[in-house]
Amino acid sequence: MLRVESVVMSFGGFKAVNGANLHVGAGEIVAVIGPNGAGKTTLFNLITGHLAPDSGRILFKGREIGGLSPHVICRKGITRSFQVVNIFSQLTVFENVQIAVLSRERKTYDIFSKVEGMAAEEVERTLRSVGLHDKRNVESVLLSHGDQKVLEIAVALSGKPELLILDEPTAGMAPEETETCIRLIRKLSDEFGLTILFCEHDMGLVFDIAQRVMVMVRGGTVVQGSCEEVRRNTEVQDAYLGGSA
Amino acid sequence: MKHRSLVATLAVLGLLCALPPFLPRFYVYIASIVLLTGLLATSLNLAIGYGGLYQFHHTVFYGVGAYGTALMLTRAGAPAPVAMIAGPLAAALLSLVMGVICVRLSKLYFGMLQISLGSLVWVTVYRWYSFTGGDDGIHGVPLPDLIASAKGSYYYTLAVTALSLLAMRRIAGSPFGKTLQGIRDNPVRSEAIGVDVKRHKLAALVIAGFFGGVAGSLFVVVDTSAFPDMMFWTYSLEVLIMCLLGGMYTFWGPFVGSSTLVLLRVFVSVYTQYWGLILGTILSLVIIFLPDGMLGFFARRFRKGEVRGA
Amino acid sequence: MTGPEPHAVGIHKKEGETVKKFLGVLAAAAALTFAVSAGFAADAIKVGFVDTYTGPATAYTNDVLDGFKLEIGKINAKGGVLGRKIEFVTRDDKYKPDIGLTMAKELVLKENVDLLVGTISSAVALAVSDLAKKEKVPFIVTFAKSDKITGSMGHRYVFSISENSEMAGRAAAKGLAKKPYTKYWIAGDDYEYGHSIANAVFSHLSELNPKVQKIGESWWKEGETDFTPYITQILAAKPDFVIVATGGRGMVNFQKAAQSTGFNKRVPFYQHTAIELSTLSPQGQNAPEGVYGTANYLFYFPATKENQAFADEFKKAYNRQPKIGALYGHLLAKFVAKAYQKAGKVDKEKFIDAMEGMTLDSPVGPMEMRACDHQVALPMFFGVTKKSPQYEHLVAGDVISVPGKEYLPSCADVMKTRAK
Amino acid sequence: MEFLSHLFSSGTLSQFLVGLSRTTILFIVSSGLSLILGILRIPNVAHGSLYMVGAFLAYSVIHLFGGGVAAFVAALVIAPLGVAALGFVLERGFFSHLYEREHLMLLLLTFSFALIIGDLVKIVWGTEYRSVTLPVVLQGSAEILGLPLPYYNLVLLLVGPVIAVFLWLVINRTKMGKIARAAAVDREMVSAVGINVGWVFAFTFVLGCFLAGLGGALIAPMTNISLGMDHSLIIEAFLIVIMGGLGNVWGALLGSLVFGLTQSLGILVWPKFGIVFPYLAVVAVLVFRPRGLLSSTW
Repeated sequence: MLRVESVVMSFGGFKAVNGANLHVGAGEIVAVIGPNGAGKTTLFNLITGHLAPDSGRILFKGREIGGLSPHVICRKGITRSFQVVNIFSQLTVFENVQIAVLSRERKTYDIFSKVEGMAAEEVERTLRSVGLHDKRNVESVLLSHGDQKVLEIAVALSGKPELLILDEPTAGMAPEETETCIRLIRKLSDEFGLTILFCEHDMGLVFDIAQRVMVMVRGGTVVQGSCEEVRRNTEVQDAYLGGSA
Repeated sequence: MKHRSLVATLAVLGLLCALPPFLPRFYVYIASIVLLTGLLATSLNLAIGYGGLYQFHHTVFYGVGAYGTALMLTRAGAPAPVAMIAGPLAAALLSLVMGVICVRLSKLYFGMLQISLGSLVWVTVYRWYSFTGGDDGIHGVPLPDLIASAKGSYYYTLAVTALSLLAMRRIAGSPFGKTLQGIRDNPVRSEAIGVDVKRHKLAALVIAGFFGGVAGSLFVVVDTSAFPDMMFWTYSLEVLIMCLLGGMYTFWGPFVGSSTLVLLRVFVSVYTQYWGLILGTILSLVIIFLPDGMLGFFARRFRKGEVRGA
Repeated sequence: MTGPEPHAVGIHKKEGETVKKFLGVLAAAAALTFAVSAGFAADAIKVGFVDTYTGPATAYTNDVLDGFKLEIGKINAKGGVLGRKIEFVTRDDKYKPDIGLTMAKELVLKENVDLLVGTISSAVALAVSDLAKKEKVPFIVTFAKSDKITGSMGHRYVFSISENSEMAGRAAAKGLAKKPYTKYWIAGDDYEYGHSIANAVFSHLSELNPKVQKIGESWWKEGETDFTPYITQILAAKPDFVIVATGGRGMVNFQKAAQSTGFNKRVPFYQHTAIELSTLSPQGQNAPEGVYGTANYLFYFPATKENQAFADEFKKAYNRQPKIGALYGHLLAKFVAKAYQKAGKVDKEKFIDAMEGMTLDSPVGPMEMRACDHQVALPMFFGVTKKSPQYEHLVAGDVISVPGKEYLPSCADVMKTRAK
Repeated sequence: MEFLSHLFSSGTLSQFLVGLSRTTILFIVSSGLSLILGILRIPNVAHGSLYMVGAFLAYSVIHLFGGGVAAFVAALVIAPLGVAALGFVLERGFFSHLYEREHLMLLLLTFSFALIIGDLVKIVWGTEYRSVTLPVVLQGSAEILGLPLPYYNLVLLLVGPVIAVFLWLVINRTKMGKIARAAAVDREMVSAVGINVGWVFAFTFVLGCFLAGLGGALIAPMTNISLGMDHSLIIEAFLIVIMGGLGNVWGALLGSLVFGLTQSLGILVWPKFGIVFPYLAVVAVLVFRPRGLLSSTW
C-alpha cells in the first residue's frame, strides 16, 4: 500500500533522512523504531506532506505522493497523529471530531447550513468507540494528556483513512493510559482492518502489536522484517546497545 | 432558548425601526453611522476573530466599496441598485487579489504585506485626481429620493446591516465558520484532516472584504460622499480597536465595541480635542485588564463556575 | 503565538444575555451624553466654526478665530445685531473631510446654527459646501483656496472671503509677466491646491507673455519634509524661474530647503504667500531672500491709517502681529454683522440676499462680495522677500498692489465653469 | 523615453547621494524598531511617536541653549537620552509584564501609547509647528558636479554608516548584545542558564528608543517639527524592517536603502506616482522572499 524508496531529505547540511526504504502492505501494522534523532518523525512528515523529499520516491497505492500538500495527501487516504498533541484545543471534543468528519465529506465550504448537530450520529459513534463520549462537550484543552492523545487518534480516524500514521501514540502517557491506548489500536486494526504505521520508543509495545518492524538509524533503513528477525539482528543490537542509545 | 433569542432580535430591530420619529435628525444620522461601522467591524472580525488572519488593513475594502458605489453613481451614472452591489463586489475582488498575494504569509508578515498593498491602493485613490477626486474625495453623490433623506438612508442602512449581520452570523455558525475557527486554532491539524487552509483563508478574506465593501457603500448612502481617509491605515487600526474593545472572539463584540467608540467619539470630540488621549487610555486599560474585550469579559463572568457548553 | 488566547470560540452560545445587559449599559451612557449640550444663549445668532484646530494648519486658523473674536467682541459690546448677540462655537475637523462633515452636520442638525463658517482645508470646504447646499444653510469659507468652491462647484449657499488659487494665479501672472524670464519649471505639493495654483499661474502667465515655456515639472507628496532631491533635479535642468506651488506646512519647509541649498541664489522662484508673515515669521532672519510671492495681507503695507489701527489693535489684544488669517476673521465678523443688519431678521435666505453685492471698508481698503459667484474681491500684493532692520523676520519689498477687479475671473467665466 | 533622459542627466548622481543621505534617518529609526520587533517581539507602533518626541525635545534643547553648534550637539545627545528614559519607563511599567501577549494585543497596546503620546506632545508643545535652525557651520552646501549638496546631508551620509557599525558592535561584540540575540531565539533557555532576561530586554528596548530619539533629533533641522510627523514615518519603518528581515540591523540598512532610493529615483522616473515605488519594492520583496531580504531572528 505504501512504499518509500531511497528517500533523502536534508535540513541545511544535515541529512535527516538518508536513503530510507519502507514497505507497508494493506492491513498490516508496521512499527518504525530507532534511536532519538534517527529521522522517524521526519520520515512521517515526508509521507504526510509536511516536508518535501529532496530525492527518492514515496508511493501510495502505486501513485507518487512525495511533495504534495498535507491536505491533498489526507484526501488520498492517509491521516495521522503527531508526536506532540495536535488537536483543536479551543474546540470541544465533539467539535474536534466533527470538523474532521465535515472535512472528509467536503462540507467545509458550506456557508449556508447550521453546523450545530451536523454529522452528530457519526461523531458520537466515533467518540463512543474511543471512550470519550461522556466528555464530548468538554473544551479539549481541559482534557488529560492521555485523553488528548486518544482524541487526536479519533480525529485522525474520522478522516476514514486507509493508512493511519501514529507518531509515538503513547508518549507521555501514564501506564494505565498506555494500556487503554494499546487496546484502542488493536481494536482499530481488528474492527476496521486499518493499515497502521507507527513509531514508538516503548519496545514492549512495539513487539506487542506490530506485525513488522522497520529500524532506522541516522536517517537510513537498517533492517525491515518481522519482530523476530529484527530482534535477532546484530546491527540493531549495535545501534541500540553499543551505538548512540 | 432559540425562541428567546429570536424574540430578542425582533425586539431590538423593532426598537431600531421605531427610533427615527423620536430622534433629532443628527442622531438619526449618527445612528446610521453606528450601524454601518458596526457592520464594518463585524466583517473584520470574521477574518481576524474567527479566521485568526492578521487583517491589518481592512478599511481598504471599506474604502473601495464606498468609491466603487460613489464612482458608479457619479461617473458612470449607473442605477442605484447596480452601484450598491458594484462597490462590495469591487471590494471582494480586490480582497481576492490581495489575498492571493498575502495568504501564504503568516501573522505579522501577512499583516504587513497587507498594509503595504493597502497603502498602494490608498495612494492610487489619493493621487488619481481625474478619476477619484484625490484628497478632496467625492461629494454630493446623487441618490434616489427614497434613500436620500436622513430617515430614508437610516432605514436603508438598518435593513442592509441587519441582513448582512444575519448572513455573517449564519456563516460564522456554518461548517465553513467552524472550519475557520479550527484553522485559527490549529492550522497544522486542519491540513492534516484534509482542509485546504489557504483556500479557506482566501474565502474568508473575500467574504470579509465583501461585507467591508457593503459597509462602504452604506457610507455613501448616509454621507453622500467618499474620502481617501476612509482607507488610511490608521483607520484600520481604529476598527481593530473596536473589535478588541467589544471582544474579538465573540460575534457581537465588535458591534458593541464600534457602537461604543463611534458614540464616544462623536460626543467627546465636541468637548475636548484630546480624543487620542481618551481612546488611548481606554484601549490600554482594556488590553491590560480585559483582553477578551467588554463582551468577552461579561460573558466570562456570566459563565463562571459553569461547565462549558453544558 | 504563545499568548493566552481566550477560550471563547463557543462564547456566542451565551452571548444573547450578555448583549442585552450590555445594551442596557450603553443606553444609559447614551442618555447621559444626550443630556449634555454645548449650549448657546436662547436668542443669540449662532455661528458655527468648522476648522482645523490641531496640527500645522493652526498657524493660520487661530488667527482667523482671533481676528473674528476681536471684531465680534466689539460688535457685541455695542449691543450686537438686531438686539441679539452673535455667539459662536468651534469644531475641530482635524484637516479631514469626513470628520469636518460630521462636525458640520452636528452643528446644523443638532446645534441649529444660523451660519456655518471656516475650513482651511479645501477638501473639508467642498464637503461642507455640499452639506450647506442640501440643508440650505449659508456657509462662508474663510481660508480654503480651491477655485472650485466659488467656481465650478459654487452655489447659492456658499461664499468665500479669501482669494482662491485661480485669483492668486492671475495676480502672480500679472507680476511675473513684467519679468524677463522665459524658461519656467513648475513644482509643488501633489494635491488639489498645489496643482490648481501652479496651473493658474502658468496658464495666465503664458496668456500675458507668449514667450514663456514650461521645461519641466516635479511634484512631491503633501507634507514632504526633504526637498533636496527635487531641488537638485530642478537645478540640473537650469530653468530661468521656478513656480513653487506649496501650501500650508510646505511653505516653510521649502524655504528652509531653498536657504540651505542656496537654491534661491541660483534661480529665482515664486510661491503664493511666500511674502506672508505666516511663512516668514517662523524662520526669523534665516528665511531666504529674493523669493517672489503674493499675499492678501501685510500688516505694514499699505501703510494706511486703517491698516495701522487694525494691526495695533490686534497686537495689543494678542501680543503678535496679525497675519493673513486675522484679516479674514476680521472681514468675516464685519460681513456677518452687516448682512444680518441689512437683512433685518435672522433668516438664512435673507442673509444670503443681503450678502450678495455687499461692500465694506477694511484695513486693506474697500471691498465687495460679488453677487454673481459669492466671491469677495480683495486686493492682492505682489513682492519679493528681503531683510528688514525693523523686524526680526523678513518682509516684502517692491510691493505692488493688484486690485481685486483686475485679477478676478469674470462672472461670465465663472458661470461657464459652473455650467459644465 | 523622456524619463531615460532624466535618469542619465547630471542630476542623477546628486539625486542618488541625496537619496542616500535621507536613507540615514530611515535607517536609524527602523533599526531601533527592528531590534524591538526582532528581539522583544513587540510591533511597536509607538516607535514613530518616540521619534516625534525626539524631534520636539531637540527643538526645546536647542532653544534652551540658544542655538549654535554647542546647542545642536547638546540636542543630539539629550533628546535621544530623554526618549530612552521614556522608553525605560514604558518598558518597566508596561511591556515587561506583557511580553507573553499575542502580537496583535501588543500592536494595539503600542498604538494606544502612540495616541496618548501624540496628545501629550500636543499638550506640552502645542499644535503649531516648530522649526530648528542649523548652526551656521552646517549651513550652505558643497558642489558636486555643479549641483548643490547641503553640508548637513553630507553629515548624515557619514552618520549612517557610523551608527550601523556601532549597532553591529553592540549586538555582536558585547555580552549584552549576544545575550539579547540568544534570548530572541530562545527566551526560556537563556533565563534557564541564570541570566536575567528582563534587564537584557529593558536594555534592548531602551536602545531602540534611543535610536528613535536620535532619528527625531537628526531630522529636526530638515523639516518642521509637527504633530503627525510620526504617522507617515512609522509605516515606512515597519515596511523597511519587514523587508530587511526582523531584528537584523544590516537588513534595516538594506531595507532603508531600497526604500529611500526607490523613492528618490522613482521621483525622476514618474514624478506623480513616485511615492508608489517603495511600496512596490516591499511587495516585490515579500512576494519573492517572504521572510525579508536578510535572515531574521524569528
